[in-house]
Amino acid sequence: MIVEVVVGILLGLGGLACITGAVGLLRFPDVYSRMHASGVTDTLGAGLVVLGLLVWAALGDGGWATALAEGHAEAAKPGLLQSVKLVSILFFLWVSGTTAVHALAKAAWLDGLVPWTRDEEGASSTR
Amino acid sequence: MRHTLALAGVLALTWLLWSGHTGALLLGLGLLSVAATAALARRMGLVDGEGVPLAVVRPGLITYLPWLLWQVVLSSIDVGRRVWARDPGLAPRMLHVTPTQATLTGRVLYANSITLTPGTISVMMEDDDILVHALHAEAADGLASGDMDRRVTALEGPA
Amino acid sequence: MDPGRGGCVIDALIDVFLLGLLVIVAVAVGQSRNLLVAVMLTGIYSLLSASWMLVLDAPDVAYTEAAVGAGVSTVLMLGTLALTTREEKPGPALEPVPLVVALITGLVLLYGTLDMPAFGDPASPVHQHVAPHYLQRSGEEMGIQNIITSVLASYRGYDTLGETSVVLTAAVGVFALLGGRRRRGAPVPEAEAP
Amino acid sequence: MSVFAVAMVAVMVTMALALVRALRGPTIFDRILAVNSFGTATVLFISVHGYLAGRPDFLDLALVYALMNFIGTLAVLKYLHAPGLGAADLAPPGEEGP
Repeated sequence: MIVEVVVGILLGLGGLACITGAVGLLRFPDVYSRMHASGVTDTLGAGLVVLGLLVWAALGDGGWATALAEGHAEAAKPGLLQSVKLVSILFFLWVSGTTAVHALAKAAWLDGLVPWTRDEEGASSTR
Repeated sequence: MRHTLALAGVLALTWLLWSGHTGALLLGLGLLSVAATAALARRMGLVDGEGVPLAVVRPGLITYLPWLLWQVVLSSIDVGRRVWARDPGLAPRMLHVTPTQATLTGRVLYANSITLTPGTISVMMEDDDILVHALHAEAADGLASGDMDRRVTALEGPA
Repeated sequence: MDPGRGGCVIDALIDVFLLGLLVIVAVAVGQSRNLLVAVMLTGIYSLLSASWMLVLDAPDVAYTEAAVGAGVSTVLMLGTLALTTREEKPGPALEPVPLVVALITGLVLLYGTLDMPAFGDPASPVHQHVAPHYLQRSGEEMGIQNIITSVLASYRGYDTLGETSVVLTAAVGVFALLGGRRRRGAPVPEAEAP
Repeated sequence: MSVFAVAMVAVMVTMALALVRALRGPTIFDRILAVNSFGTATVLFISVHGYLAGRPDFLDLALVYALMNFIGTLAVLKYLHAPGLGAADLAPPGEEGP
């Protein structure tokens, strides 16, 4: 029961962070600032959701930690493999997300896209 | 050779952990694919300090990564608050930071850490100059204080 | 055992969501005159259809969609754009005959689905013929744990060999047509902006 | 599992919002960013759906997507800055330098 509450909190907060990033993607004024918003989805959102799933894989119904504590090494294997994959997913999301956003910012900059700044608010056409 | 062996080791570990198979036939096939991949990567000239960044793996990461993670959480919350605020208070600006790391690996680690934390994105990286887009003044000030730079430098410092 | 089945609200929601977004993206791809934008949207389409395949319990198709749709076909379409232009030439606004043909074909296909067995019906003909044999015996006959792999590479080996040679022939043909001309053209640009 | 349903809905909302940005643009970079965000959301969708449906064995698919999404993004960016995508690949090996 307590595991479900913890998983629920982690997944709920992660979902909130994901939506926050997406709302920022819509609200923020130009592509550079939107990258910061999508960073919230990519880092905090993905992190919390995967963390929630990790906790579930370890301690939920038939989780590997539960199985190991009861001495069922074989029953723990699928859960352990899932955990490894979840960690890999998060690792790749973070590493590749960072690199992709940097590549995107660099490409936009080299393309001559001028960042939106506060004083030219009236002149900004990107909205 | 050190890099090839490291690559093969990582590949083998990945194969084993992602498949979970232990039968003799499948293990043999896995070994074959690991060897073929490592050989091909070596032939393509991908196996060097850049393709297999062994230099990143340092004992200092144990303290640096949790700190970085915490910074990511803090700045994510900050950006998230601005997303929902009626007035986001955005004042985007570009600024130059001068990394103090000696090695290229260290500077890349620093630039990637900047990008990973929402609020700052490294846009261009020259030899000793990183162009950063900051979402607002506080993010820019936080970066200009050089805390992260010092930590990455300390990370690469003792060989 | 299988809490994902059985008419839960969330399942219906996922189905409606994925199919609705698929329609929206498909219309947007058709509407877009900028071909680069269309390529970006097909990327989203592929992500959505892979999720949809997964929801339908067809992970093997979803894998293929993930590897081909999101990876290779984006690159292929960009390669095509590199050979042509980014903007589509304006065509006639609305062609009535193709529209009618497409509508009729769609209706006939929809009518055809009425005769199909229900989704996931274990009594449907495909699950009665040779499938049980493969499912039960492929492990000991092949020693490969993935049944789809053993069906493709062994039970249906000649078929797969034929398919592979078709793809190889097509690739060789494309390279013969395009590769030579590219090489003789402008000198290969070095990667300028790193 | 209602716990996973909540995350599922959140991820779907994220996907829908990212799609809106992809449709609205206005610059091509906005669309690329939106597709990248959409991809991240899809990876989470697949991961959470595995647990929601009680079959978490399909995490491999999320793994494949986490990698493919990145390759797709880089391919588009490479095309934008060197529109002869693949020109270097078609060149005979000798011409490329070390």
